[in-house]
Amino acid sequence: MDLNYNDEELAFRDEVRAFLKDKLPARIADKVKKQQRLTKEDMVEWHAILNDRGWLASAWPKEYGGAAWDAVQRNIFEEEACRAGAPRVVPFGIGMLAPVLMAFGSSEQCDHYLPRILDGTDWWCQGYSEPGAGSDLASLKTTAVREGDHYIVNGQKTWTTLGQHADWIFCLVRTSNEGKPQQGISFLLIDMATPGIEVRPIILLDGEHEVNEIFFDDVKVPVENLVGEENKGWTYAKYLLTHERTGTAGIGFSTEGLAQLKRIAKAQKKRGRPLAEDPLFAARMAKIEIDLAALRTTNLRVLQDAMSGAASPADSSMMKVKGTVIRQAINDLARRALGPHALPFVSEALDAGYNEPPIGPDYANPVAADYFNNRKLSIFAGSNEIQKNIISKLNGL
Amino acid sequence: MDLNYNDEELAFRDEVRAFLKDKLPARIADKVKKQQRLTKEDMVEWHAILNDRGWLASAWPKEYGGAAWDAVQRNIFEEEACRAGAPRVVPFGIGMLAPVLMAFGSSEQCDHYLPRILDGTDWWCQGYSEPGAGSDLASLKTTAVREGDHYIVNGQKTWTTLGQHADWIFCLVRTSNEGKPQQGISFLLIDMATPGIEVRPIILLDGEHEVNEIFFDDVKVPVENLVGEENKGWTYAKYLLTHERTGTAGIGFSTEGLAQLKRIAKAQKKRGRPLAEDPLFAARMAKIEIDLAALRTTNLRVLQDAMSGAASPADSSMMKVKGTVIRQAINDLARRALGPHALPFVSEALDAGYNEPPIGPDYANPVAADYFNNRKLSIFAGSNEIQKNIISKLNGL
Amino acid sequence: MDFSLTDDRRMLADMATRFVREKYDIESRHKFAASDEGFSREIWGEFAELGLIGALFGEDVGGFGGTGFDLAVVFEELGKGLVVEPMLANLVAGKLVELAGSAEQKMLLEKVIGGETLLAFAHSEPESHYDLAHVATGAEKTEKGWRLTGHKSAVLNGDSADLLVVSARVSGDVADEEGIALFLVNPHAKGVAIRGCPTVDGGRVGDIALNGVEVSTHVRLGEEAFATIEQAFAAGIVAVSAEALGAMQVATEMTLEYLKTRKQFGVIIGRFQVLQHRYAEMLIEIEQARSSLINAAGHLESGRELREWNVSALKNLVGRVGHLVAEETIQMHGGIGMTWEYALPHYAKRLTMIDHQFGDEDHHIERVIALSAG
Amino acid sequence: MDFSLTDDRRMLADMATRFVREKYDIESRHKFAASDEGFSREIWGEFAELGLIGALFGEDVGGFGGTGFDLAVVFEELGKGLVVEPMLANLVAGKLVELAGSAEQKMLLEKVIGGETLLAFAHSEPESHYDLAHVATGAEKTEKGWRLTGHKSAVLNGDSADLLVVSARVSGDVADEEGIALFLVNPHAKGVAIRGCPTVDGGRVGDIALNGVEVSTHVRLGEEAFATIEQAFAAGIVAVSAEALGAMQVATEMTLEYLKTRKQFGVIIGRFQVLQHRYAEMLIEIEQARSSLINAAGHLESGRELREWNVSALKNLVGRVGHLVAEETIQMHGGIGMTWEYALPHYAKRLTMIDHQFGDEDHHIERVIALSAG
Repeated sequence: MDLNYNDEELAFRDEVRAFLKDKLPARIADKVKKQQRLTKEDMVEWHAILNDRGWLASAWPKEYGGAAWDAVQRNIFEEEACRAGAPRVVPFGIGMLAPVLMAFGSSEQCDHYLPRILDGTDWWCQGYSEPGAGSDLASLKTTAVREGDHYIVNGQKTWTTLGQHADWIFCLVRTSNEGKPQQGISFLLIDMATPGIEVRPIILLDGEHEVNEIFFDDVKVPVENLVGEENKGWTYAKYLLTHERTGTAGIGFSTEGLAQLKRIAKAQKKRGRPLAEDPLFAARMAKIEIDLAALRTTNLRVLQDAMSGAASPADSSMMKVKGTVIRQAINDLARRALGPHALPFVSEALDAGYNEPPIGPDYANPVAADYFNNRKLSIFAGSNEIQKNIISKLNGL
Repeated sequence: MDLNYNDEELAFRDEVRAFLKDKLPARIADKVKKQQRLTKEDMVEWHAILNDRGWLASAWPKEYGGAAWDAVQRNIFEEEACRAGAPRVVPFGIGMLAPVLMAFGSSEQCDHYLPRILDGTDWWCQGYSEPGAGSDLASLKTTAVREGDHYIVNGQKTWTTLGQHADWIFCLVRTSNEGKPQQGISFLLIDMATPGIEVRPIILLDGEHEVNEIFFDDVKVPVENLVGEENKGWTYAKYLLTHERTGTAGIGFSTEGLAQLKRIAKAQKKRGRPLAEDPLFAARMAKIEIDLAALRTTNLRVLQDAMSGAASPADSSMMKVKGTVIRQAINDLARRALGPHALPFVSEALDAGYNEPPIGPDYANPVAADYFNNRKLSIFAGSNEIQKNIISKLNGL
Repeated sequence: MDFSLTDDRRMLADMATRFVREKYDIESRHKFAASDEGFSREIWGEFAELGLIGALFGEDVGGFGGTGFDLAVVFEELGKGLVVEPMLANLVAGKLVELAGSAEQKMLLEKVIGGETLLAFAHSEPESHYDLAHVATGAEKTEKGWRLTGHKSAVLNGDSADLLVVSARVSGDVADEEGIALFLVNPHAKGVAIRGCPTVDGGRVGDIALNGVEVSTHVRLGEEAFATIEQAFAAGIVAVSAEALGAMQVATEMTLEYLKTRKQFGVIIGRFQVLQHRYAEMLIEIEQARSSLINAAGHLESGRELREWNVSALKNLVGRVGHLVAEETIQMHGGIGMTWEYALPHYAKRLTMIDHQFGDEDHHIERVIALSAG
Repeated sequence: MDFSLTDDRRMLADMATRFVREKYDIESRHKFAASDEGFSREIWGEFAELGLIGALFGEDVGGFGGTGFDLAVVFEELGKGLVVEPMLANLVAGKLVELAGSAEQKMLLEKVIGGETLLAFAHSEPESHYDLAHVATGAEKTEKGWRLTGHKSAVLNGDSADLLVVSARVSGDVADEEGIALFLVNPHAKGVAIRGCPTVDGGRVGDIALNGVEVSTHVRLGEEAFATIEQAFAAGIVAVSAEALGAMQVATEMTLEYLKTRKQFGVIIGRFQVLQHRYAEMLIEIEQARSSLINAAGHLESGRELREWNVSALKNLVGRVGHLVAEETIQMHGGIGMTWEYALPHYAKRLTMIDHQFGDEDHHIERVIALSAG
């Protein structure tokens, strides 16, 4: 057993570090570190920089323009990118649609869509959840009825993250009501510019617009936009869940969050001493740091198992649960650390270019809102309750 | 609203205090305070002292020789008795069988059995649980088949607390297999001296013998030992659960346990200072003290509601859950407080008359064993899981 | 021992309940919160008329209540409606006047009770965290009175007050309990600069700079102020904890309703045992919070040690239970519990932020420890 | 980065697994525990023969292992069998000799590895709680050597050792890190009085009085001993945590089996979602404990700060997870989990008491804080 990166891995890490130091725009990193809002342009700019280096699609095979990194390399990149304050790569096209296209799409679909994902022509969003089908995805009701060369799509998707920026959406739609609910689902690519599509913002509890409802009213979708076979969409969607394990645990985010928490706890004073020295608060922080150090190793173990094919399907559920619990606990402590300064919240101050002096310490403004926003982590992407169901089921319960 | 006892209640408390000071044998109180084993004789002696004063059967009506105290009085007695180190009144005859006899037994049964409970002639034990019927009592399998003037009882009871001392056992037995499982159960009184009964000890994880298995092999029980009607036993057993609310929360035990914990935490040293001054340990203790102060008030509220008939059936479940969680947490902290001294355990030192000098501090020996033993609190008397089922059911879930 | 409400308090509670139910739906609340001052002057006037403000103060200053149970009854109902009007700010600042003011200064409370004058207590500072005795703001003796210089932060409704009660140090070191004084300060006085700002839970705070503000001798409230502040905060804690209790009840009732109607996998989610047990655990803890509130409200008029132990025990427990209820009710709702449009998350936000007012659970566990040792 | 075991270690693990499975059923274990010495000399001899004791020490003292991962592999298997033989006591005492002993003193380890000599480390004292530096026992210089006086308590297997390693203070105050010395002491020497006693989890400890025990100069182990003790304890923590991991696995496997077979209300109890989720939560935490063990084992040979941070992180985590697993596995079993006859509660007891060895979770969270600040 060896806990340390080997020479090859260390060299790769240095390469990533040098690249980030060189190419990550300071303006963008500054926003990320200050937890300010990123614009669509910020994200597109960063994608382009990564794509120039051939690193945007880190997991894609080289033939499609990917970096073909293994799980450990992707993990190193994630850790370093988080540390440097790089924005997260928007995953919908790169990480979610592309693997499905490569595995189940036609070569025409791959040739057409994959380059456009890389060069930023198409911004994709994900059309899975519906108002009545959250954790229980198979009960989805959006229908696609074949009429000649087209499907006519009717229904409603929800929780569509960054859908307000999207050019295209990949959707799970119902093409049949026969058999089990899972059996009548198809995987469809839809141009957001098609008539009959309406995007309505959902404002979250912290006042942010990051998710949307999308309404489909007799939307005509050419049949060649079907991925794979009709009524097999459930299989393709499931494939994703087992395909992508890196990052489930959010180690990079937690590591950065913990570093930020420590800065706050050092800066905040309690009876004239840094809050970080308060026994109860220090114990709360240390507990999380201990948990995170363990989870980092669990994550690496799972990655190594995944590379050797020995991973259990329960692993990603475990990582999801513990990873989100830790991230949320870090958010919770950061909020607690602020004391009375957690209260003031100026939404406009989250935009770059806001020039008023801060109310309270300059790091304070986003913290409580961020805590509330990240309550989503244990709900979205398969709630933690669903993950525990999965774990117990895989153990024969 | 008034948090304080009124004058009448205060006078009663003083009367109880004076009685305990005067009549509780120091030898017995000393054992209780040192968490030593009580013999059957100790318990019988204390019962006799209480009975002399007319206080043994605190909840019974006066006509049967009871004290006819209301819930607040019983609560005051429990608090004071715990504080003084009085043994708990063994509940099986006084608190469990007697209310059932008074409500559903014949006058002959009342006249015969109740005085014998008071004067100590009969020691009763409870025959409810079976190996396959713990929390799910209705699935019990011990049968009583009518043959002429007798029932012939076959089967096995378990978890029979203090059954090794018992002269009599009250049993739930199956007299019919028709209808719902609850419908074929009868309530039967059985003389432990009857041929065909075997008592086998169950040793608990701390090495103590307090519960037993009881085997019935063609045991002949006269039909006049049936309480109430045949096949109505479930109703009688259920009656008990709603009848007796005082003490579910174990406030007296927790109060004494907390006082003992504080003594330990003051005596134990950490870096030369009392452990009670350690910030993390002090916080653990304070949290429990806060919870207990709240539960004490919840308990009084429930008692008052019970007296005015406004209590919800969910109340006793809530008190059971929180009360046992607090008691167990106090045991847990006492164990933690001892540090390395929690390890040594000399079982013989739990008997009065053991004369070796203690290994470690004189309060240390029973503490860890007591922690383990009291894990039963969340399992017995309707596990905490069952109680939560009940609470959610009563809320319409 | 008697845990039933008096008839007067029952009526008070009923009145507040009715008001919240009839006039204070969540949309109105958001509208009030989003307005310039962060609340409705009209509603405030109605509170005065109904006597809800008067219920916070004793008869000798023109109120008709002011005991712990009066506060508990009123604020529990306010909590159910997530009321944003500055009741808490005026309770605490008003208590200071009631406790320490001269007969003349107390006259002020008639206008407070009548809804004409709004007060706020400018006490917390950038480095005070939750330490009551931390006052760096200085009061320098001048010929005509005092000159105040310092920085007050996160002052509840400090941007809309007609009169500020300002704590400042006349002697001693920054964290000494001795040497703290209270002054009534006109927010429009020269040298006072106030920046208002919304809070994450729908309230308002003011950031207040005091740049050599000259005040006259007669605006000082009493003498040594620490004990007064502690006592006013005790009232504030009982009030804000009752508000939390009200919010918890609504949050759990909404959750129960949701559990009974929402389906997943073809089943009402309330059938899932995990949610049932977690719901039961919330209920148990909420009963604990109510009992703790009764303990503290009942001891608000007791001597310092008994009062403060119970008050800190309450705030610690409400901090813990509020956190549990906030996180669990959102989680049990899933996505819908994350949306602005739905009422629940606003209750969860308020419950969470209550832990940031008058000291959080860690602050108060330390106080309980100190008071138990004493 | 490579998390797979080397072939040697795999073989070691397999051997230990087989031994425990074939020779160490729970009845035998209870029998050994109940014997006078609290373990079986015969089993001890087999451990020596199989090389399990040798695996704890380095090649230069006649062993063939001794790294963090060697300890982890061996003790995890011992934990699965609740082995009561004095492996832990001999590991820690032996490490002290390995780390600080002279060439001559180290020769002793050959006999330890061969199973002929048993060691114990007499360090803990009535008032030391978990403080490593707390040594009140005094070592007074005499003409021929040293005179030891003091009281050692809860010394693991201190009643059966052939040779004691005793810590005593040659200078400084009772809690100073400097001034601590180690001595090899014959338990039968004049002035040594040992009372053996069972522990609540099936082990043995000795209470050792040292009444002016005369020892010669050459029995002192090294010079300043604090760093040595810290390092030996680090090995002890890795070992006992691995033992805990083994016990956790058996306890959860037994629980899983029970959940799959026990019926209530006509249903296999493993169908109850509450138990499913609580079981899943245990599994997650056990994976965390394993990762933390890997971290600490992998850093046992690192520099002090890295080693001690990871070791204390491990002990804290194992304290928390062990507590969870002990309480939850009993609770999920219900009554049967409370009985002596059933194996489970003995695992739970051992898991609980491991938190009382080498410092509990609170002790180690404080160390992590101190080491993080450093």
